[in-house]
Amino acid sequence: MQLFSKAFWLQFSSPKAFYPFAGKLIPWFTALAAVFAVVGLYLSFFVAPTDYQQGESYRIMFIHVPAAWMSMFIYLVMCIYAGLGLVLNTRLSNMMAAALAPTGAMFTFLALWTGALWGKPTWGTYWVWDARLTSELILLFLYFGYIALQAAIDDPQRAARASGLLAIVGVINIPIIYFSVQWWNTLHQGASVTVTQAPTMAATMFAAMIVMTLAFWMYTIAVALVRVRQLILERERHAAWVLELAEAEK
Amino acid sequence: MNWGSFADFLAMGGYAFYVWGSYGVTALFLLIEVVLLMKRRRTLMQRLLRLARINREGGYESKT
Amino acid sequence: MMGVLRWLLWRDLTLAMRRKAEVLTALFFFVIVVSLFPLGVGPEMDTLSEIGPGVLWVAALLASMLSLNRLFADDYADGTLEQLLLSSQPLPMVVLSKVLAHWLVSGFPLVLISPVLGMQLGLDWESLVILVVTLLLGTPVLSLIGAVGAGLTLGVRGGGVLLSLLVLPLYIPVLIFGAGAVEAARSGLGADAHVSLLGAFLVLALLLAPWGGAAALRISLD
Amino acid sequence: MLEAEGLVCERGDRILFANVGFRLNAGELLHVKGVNGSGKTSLLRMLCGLVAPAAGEIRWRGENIRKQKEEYNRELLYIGHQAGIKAELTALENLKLSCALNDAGIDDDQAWRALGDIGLGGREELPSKVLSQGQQRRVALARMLVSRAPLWILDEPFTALDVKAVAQLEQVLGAHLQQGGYIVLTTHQNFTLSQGRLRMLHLGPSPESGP
Repeated sequence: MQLFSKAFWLQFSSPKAFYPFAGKLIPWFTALAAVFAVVGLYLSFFVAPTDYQQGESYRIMFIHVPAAWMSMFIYLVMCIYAGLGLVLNTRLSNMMAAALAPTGAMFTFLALWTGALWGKPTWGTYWVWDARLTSELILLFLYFGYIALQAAIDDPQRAARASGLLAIVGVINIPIIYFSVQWWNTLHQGASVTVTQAPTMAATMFAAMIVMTLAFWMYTIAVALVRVRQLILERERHAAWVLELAEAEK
Repeated sequence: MNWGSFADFLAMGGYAFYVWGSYGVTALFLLIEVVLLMKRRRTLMQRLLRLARINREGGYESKT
Repeated sequence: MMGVLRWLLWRDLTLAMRRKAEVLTALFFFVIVVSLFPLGVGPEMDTLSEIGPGVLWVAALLASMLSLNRLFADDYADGTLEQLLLSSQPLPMVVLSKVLAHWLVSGFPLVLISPVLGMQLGLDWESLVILVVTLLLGTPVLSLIGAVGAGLTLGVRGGGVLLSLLVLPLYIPVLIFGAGAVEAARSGLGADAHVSLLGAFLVLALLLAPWGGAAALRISLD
Repeated sequence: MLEAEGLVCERGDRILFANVGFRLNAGELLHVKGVNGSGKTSLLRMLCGLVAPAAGEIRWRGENIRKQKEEYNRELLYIGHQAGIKAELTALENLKLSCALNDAGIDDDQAWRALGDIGLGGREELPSKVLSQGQQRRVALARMLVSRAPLWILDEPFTALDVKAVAQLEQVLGAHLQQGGYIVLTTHQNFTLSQGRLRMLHLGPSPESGP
């Protein structure tokens, strides 16, 4: 079985081998993302019934919750890649970490945005200092820090390692931050409402949320692969194969 | 089926601004990201082609 | 081994004394920021004592960050940082002693002056004790976390602003429990849990941050 | 013995040098040559363990320096581009400090003597910021007079020195080699060695084939 041999997987750890491999994967993930999105949107708007308390506004949940999940999940995956890059000193994992960051930051922002739009009709205010929203905001700051540090350092190798270390410091801190914010929130109970407490969730609602999450996830993989291919070309631009490839693709 | 008519669907039970505001902005952001990536790829390719041309003509990059 | 670290500590403290201005900057900044709040919020003692713990802690946070980008930058510029990396001591220990020096110069004075400012903001006696205790436990954590950020932003353009972007989110737990403890004391609830958690943060930071700082320095000097 | 094998240095996204190797025995001096930007300083920093090579390895007494860390640092004296001198400290304090940081503390007597020998007599207790550039450089070089480290790595040690100081430095280098020391240095200046063996290492494109 080719799939289980180590050599089969190792060959893709070099940017040169990974580039065409990623190119083959991108259409598949794009297609999957589209299919999941269509199914997910259908479930969210046409199958899931109207909520008797919140009316139609609760449908925001079908993108808010997946976006929030993605924002955390992407940060975690980014840290795993950054850790691999630091320990094994593999360029490709550093590039993967860098490729995921902008999309992760985008989902974090979207989680905040949709959370605010959901909060207004539900609690009458766009922003509440709820534990989850606050943690999400801090997560956005962590993403900004990561991207800013990477952008500020000229040497790509150093940028990758420095921001990788930062991501790991961040991931160690996230549980502590989350726990602190929870504590802080329970202390100041008066000002808070729990935001993502879903109404007793029907199976269809849960299914819609899962399918939408899958759509976002496939989208993220496709976009990250496109971006990592660009990073490979940029950083290896002195290699002969990159230039040949550029001329061939013209 | 939740909606009697297309207008019903658009109205979202009176929450159109919030629901479509969420979905619309999400779609917009995903779209912007894709467009930016495509643009970046175009400029990158142009730069690589320029580099390749310089190399072929034995320019300053050829020694490295 | 202690010999080397003692020398390093002596050096950093001597340098700080000979550059007096820097020691006083953090302190004055702390005093001024806290004094601005009554001017902005109004002189009612009730309001002031309510926001007092938060104000004091946020000001302490910003003040200790003020000199953070100088933690390694001077040594980096004149080449002594390379010598420190090549010293016969484990680098995390070197980082730890530099952090200790930084805290003695920019964190400890804040702890000493904080009761005076606390009184100005109408905190009672018990809250003042808790304020000093939490600052004593919390400000070293700030310096320790800051060391990692300072190491990462070494020699980077716009390093100072970038540093605050990196480090401030990581300061949040300390802020929450530091200000929370004083707040709890003020409203008559016990602050024990807060204080012991801050202690736990300090232990954790002492265990991890020197290694993080050392790794950051190695990356930045590579 | 200091050995290097197959060293590759990457800076940014370009390769500065590749496949650099040498072997340095006791009593030998390695003169690293190359045009500006050919990676001389990077090579020296690599030999110190400050920069990780992209490929290849460096061995000191037969073992990779990555594995020795602090033990290696103790046997190493590195004087870089920047002198590593604190402007606010006096020459005396600077010298004692830099020795102490390497676990090779010296007493006042030794420090005074070394500073006198290197031509800083009478300026020992002035803050270093009032010293001229050449004098600051000498404070750094005074470490060589009191150093017990066998391996010296010196980046442009002759810069900013006057003729007399250069002659003195040459003598110090020779004496170190005679005692079985190892030296790696870069310089654009010509210098003569009274003792020891001189080896050359060219980095980057060799002078004949053009830039």
